[in-house]
Amino acid sequence: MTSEKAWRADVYVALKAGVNDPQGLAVRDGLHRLGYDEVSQVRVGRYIQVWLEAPDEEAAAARVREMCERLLANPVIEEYRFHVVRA
Amino acid sequence: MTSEKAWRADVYVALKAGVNDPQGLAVRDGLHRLGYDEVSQVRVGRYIQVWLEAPDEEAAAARVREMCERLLANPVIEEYRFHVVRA
Amino acid sequence: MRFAVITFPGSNGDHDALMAIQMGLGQPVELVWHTETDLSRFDCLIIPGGFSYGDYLRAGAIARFAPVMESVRAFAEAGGPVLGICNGFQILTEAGLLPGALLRNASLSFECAWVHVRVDNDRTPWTRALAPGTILRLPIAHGEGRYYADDATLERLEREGRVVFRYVDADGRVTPEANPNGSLNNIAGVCNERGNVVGLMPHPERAYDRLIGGDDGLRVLSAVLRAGVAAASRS
Amino acid sequence: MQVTPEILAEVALTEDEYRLIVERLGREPNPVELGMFGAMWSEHCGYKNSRPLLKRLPTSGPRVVQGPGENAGAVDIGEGLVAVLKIESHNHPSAVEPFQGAATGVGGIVRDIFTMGARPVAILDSLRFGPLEEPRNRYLFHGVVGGIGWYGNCLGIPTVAGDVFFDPGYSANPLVNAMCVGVARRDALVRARATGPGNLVLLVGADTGRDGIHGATFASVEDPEKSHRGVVQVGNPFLEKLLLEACLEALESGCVVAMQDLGAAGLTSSTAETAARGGVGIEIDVAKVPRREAGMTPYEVMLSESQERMLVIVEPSKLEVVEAIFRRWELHAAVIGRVTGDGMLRVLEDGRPVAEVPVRLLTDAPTYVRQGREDPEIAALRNRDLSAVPDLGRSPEEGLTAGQALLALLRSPNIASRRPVYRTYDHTILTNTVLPPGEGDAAVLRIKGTRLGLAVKTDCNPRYCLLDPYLGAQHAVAEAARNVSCVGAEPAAITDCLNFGNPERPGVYYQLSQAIEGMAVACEALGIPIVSGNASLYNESGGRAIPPTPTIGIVGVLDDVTRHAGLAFASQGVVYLIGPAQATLGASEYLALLHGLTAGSPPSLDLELELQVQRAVREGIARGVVRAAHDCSEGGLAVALAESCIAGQVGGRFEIEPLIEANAGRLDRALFGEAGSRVLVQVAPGDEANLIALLNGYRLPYLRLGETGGDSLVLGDALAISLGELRAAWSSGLG
Ligand SMILES: Nc1ncnc2c1ncn2[C@@H]1O[C@H](COP(=O)(O)OP(=O)(O)O)[C@@H](O)[C@H]1O
Ligand SMILES: [Mg+2]
Repeated sequence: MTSEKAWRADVYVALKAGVNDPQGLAVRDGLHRLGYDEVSQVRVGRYIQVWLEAPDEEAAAARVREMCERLLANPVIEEYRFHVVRA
Repeated sequence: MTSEKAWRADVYVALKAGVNDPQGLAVRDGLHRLGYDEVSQVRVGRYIQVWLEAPDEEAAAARVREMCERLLANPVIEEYRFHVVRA
Repeated sequence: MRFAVITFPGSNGDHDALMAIQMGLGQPVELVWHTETDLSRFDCLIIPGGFSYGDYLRAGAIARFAPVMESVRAFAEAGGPVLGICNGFQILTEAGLLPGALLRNASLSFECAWVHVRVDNDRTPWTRALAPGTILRLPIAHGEGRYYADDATLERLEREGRVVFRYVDADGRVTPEANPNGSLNNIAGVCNERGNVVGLMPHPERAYDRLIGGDDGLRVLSAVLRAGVAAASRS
Repeated sequence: MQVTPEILAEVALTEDEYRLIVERLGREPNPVELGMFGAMWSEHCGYKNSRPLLKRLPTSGPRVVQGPGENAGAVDIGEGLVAVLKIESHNHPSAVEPFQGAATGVGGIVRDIFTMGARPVAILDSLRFGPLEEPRNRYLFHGVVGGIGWYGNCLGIPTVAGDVFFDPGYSANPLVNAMCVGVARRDALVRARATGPGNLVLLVGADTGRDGIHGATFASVEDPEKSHRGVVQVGNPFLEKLLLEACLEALESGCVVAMQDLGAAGLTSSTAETAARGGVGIEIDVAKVPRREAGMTPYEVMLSESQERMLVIVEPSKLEVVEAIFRRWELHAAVIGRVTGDGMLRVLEDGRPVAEVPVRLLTDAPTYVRQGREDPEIAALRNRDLSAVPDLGRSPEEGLTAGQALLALLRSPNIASRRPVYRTYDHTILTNTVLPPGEGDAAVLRIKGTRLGLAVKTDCNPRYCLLDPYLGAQHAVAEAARNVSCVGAEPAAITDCLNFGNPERPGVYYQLSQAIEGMAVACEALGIPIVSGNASLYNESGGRAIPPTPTIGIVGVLDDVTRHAGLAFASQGVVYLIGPAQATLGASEYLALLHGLTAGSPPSLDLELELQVQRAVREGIARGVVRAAHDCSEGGLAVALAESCIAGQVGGRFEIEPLIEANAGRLDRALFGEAGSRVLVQVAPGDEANLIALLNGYRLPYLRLGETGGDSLVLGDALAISLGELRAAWSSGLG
């Protein structure tokens, strides 16, 4: 369903630096156990793809930013970034 | 700790197309409830950042690919992609 | 018959499995820590429920690399009876000892309840003597129990009769309402090709005494005792 | 150091308190020391306002093995065992980040139990939120329930009971009280007392990060959301599971002198409190504390509230054994200091002193006795004349009917099925759960290897407490005790969580002191000691205090766990109401829901009658006469009948004329009015004479209501509703 107005936002949500990340610790230890000793740190976040309609890229980005602030990320412990591509 | 040999891999793991993603549906519904009716679909995956040492980018990528195959993604249900940047 | 209960960091159903075998079945049983590699003294293995390594990446994903898992694999390949319960089921699928995967429940929330399952295959050591169609009442307690396999695998599982347990209503009917987690074809448990490795999401080891809600789980756990003759002759 | 009002505000100390510190210390504290005082003298750690009042609570009794003062209380339950119990609030963190706030609340309370050498067997959660119509409250509710389930499920400890109540007074200020119950051998119970100068201090578990610095202080100021955002801690239940198993194993080995979990105020409070209890000093070097983040200052290390950490005191000769146990569980254990004989808490950084304060000064916070005064607005609400409230209509033309009111009440979030909450909690793990949530007035657990059972529940009706804190607190104690009696258990001990607003305001101080007095009187009358508790003050937002909420957590004992009762009616049996026939609309759910009124006086409570009712119910259950029992609480008699019918999947036909008569001819009071000391019981048809003899023996009022059967609930000629309709309403309220 590619249209002039169809976009996809790829949103990356990660814990803020300094916030305890038990998932990351567990994955790091798991990788060490598999012999990947070169790994020093792992952080685990969310990767959210949002398909939406918008008149142009800028408008899409503005809406997605709002969605992040309101729902997709928890500003208390998380930070996010995203980019918008044609769907 | 930036060094010649320090890299960060950003790994994106998503459910394969065709695998039901109730979490994506729930987020989409949540966005609709907030008035974002322009959203047609949402998929929720994982965003894993891995800091590692490797002699060069190619070597880092080879190791990360292995980590993905063995641990970070489950090929039965998930697909992944990643890119490596200087840490 | 000597049971092993394999314990990983984060397992929490190990104690229940131990009690079910000890108090419910009256059989000898040992907890086996994930770093052990010698399983030769056991006749059957139980991989219990819990949150191995917190289930932080995917349920069972990290546990499958534990040292003990190589021995579990060898034990299974030699035809020994292996039962994976809940997280144990997840570990066995991650390890490739059972087909498919277990995804987050369709409800997106953890579900703790007593459910009915129907035995659809009596050729495994864990269901021998349970006539197909037998209905068992067992507890479930999981957040990631939605069984998934791709179309080809699913078709093959059904064709080969390798769906061992299916969620049903009290009358044995397969209905969407009876499906607590959105599993494909209401699948609650499956087995490997040979039938000796079985995984299921419900908890037979929590149903060994009427005082705590039921004892149908003993019918699963005790089935292996009959299968024991075969297992003993294996070595 | 130049001490400005801003600095004092940062550590939440008053100028007078600062002067007191200087005077007692004989010098000005340095910044690290000031931060430590701020945390230790906060209400959360220092109980500045509540301590003088708490003296009033009865804490002794024949079963009491450990009263308040340790990480948790303990009571003897027979067969050489003790039950260990404690409740704690995590209100402020949950208001900011509900999922993690509630999760870490569970983590903290579970640590309090296993530090005592007890194996945790049950978690309970007592929750309060604003109305679910507001999206923010929904978000908080789902987050909190999700966090509690996540943490407890992962730990493998069943969450078996609790209570939930919604009231506009909790909007944006939810209450999350988590309780844990453990079981230990009486002779193996341990105390958190550092002793033996020269003994080593170990820090075990998670690395220390900049989590929740000043969490204790933060829990003691109003409007947390505005002032503090960086305090959110992320829990790691997986690590806690390892810590739980490793600590129990270490304690079992006999090689540990003392153990103390790190909660509010982190290393500062855990070192100060263990040292104070043992009458010794402690010296630690912050450079030896394993860090998660680079560049942390001594101040941050001392005040970090990183979760899943334990302080362990060991003799040098036992160090290796203890280290080996922790290593096996894949945990870090770092020696960070030692016990000293000089009574000082000395903090070094790489050997260089950064703080040195007598332990006693830290743990001996000043206390305040204030003047309370009831808010006249509340007195007016209580004294409001309710006779003007129109009674129910006998037909729809005459206004609201009994049937409509019952369905509305069953749908009320304060009454509706709690299944949407507890189905997300693992309540079958550990294979001890005899009565799971929803099947009895309290959860019942067996204790393997014995005949014993434990019954557990939390309770508090905040509407009663708002309108009359003294009486409301008595009801909270009575209802909790009644709930465990209704499953056949004898109440053995209480742990309480005092959730109130800002005690510096006379209206709130009045509520606090009255509630404590009410709790004390009720506990004395019912013979139940309070063995542990927690105070959470300053629960306000937008300048309004929450309704006073003295949550009661209770543990009861069944000598023979097979002799218990649930609340579900059997298909054939006779139902009696034990207790007063007279009820009141004052402070009732009916009045609030259907007339929008939070007014009137809560029901009066005759504690002697209460005691006898509970005794009779227990005896009836133990003798096998009483088959089902259910307390009549919110929603009154009609709701209680409906609940027992729904649970038993059976209808019933019940007389209500005598009730109407006892309630001045009012149908609303008869059906939906509330009263204390009331229990519905069901007996087999052949057992009626036995029940009556039993009740007469206790000189109790009772009414024969009718018989179960059919598939509708019929109450005289006031209403007849099918079970299906009742169930649909009741199941949808929290859905
Ligand atoms: N937050 C909760 N967590 C677990 N169980 C709960 C919770 N709230 C209520 N329950 C359970 O639901 C049932 C009904 O609770 P409640 O309405 O508080 O009972 P009562 O009115 O008799 O005090 C009980 O079994 C109780 O333990
Ligand atoms: Mg109730």
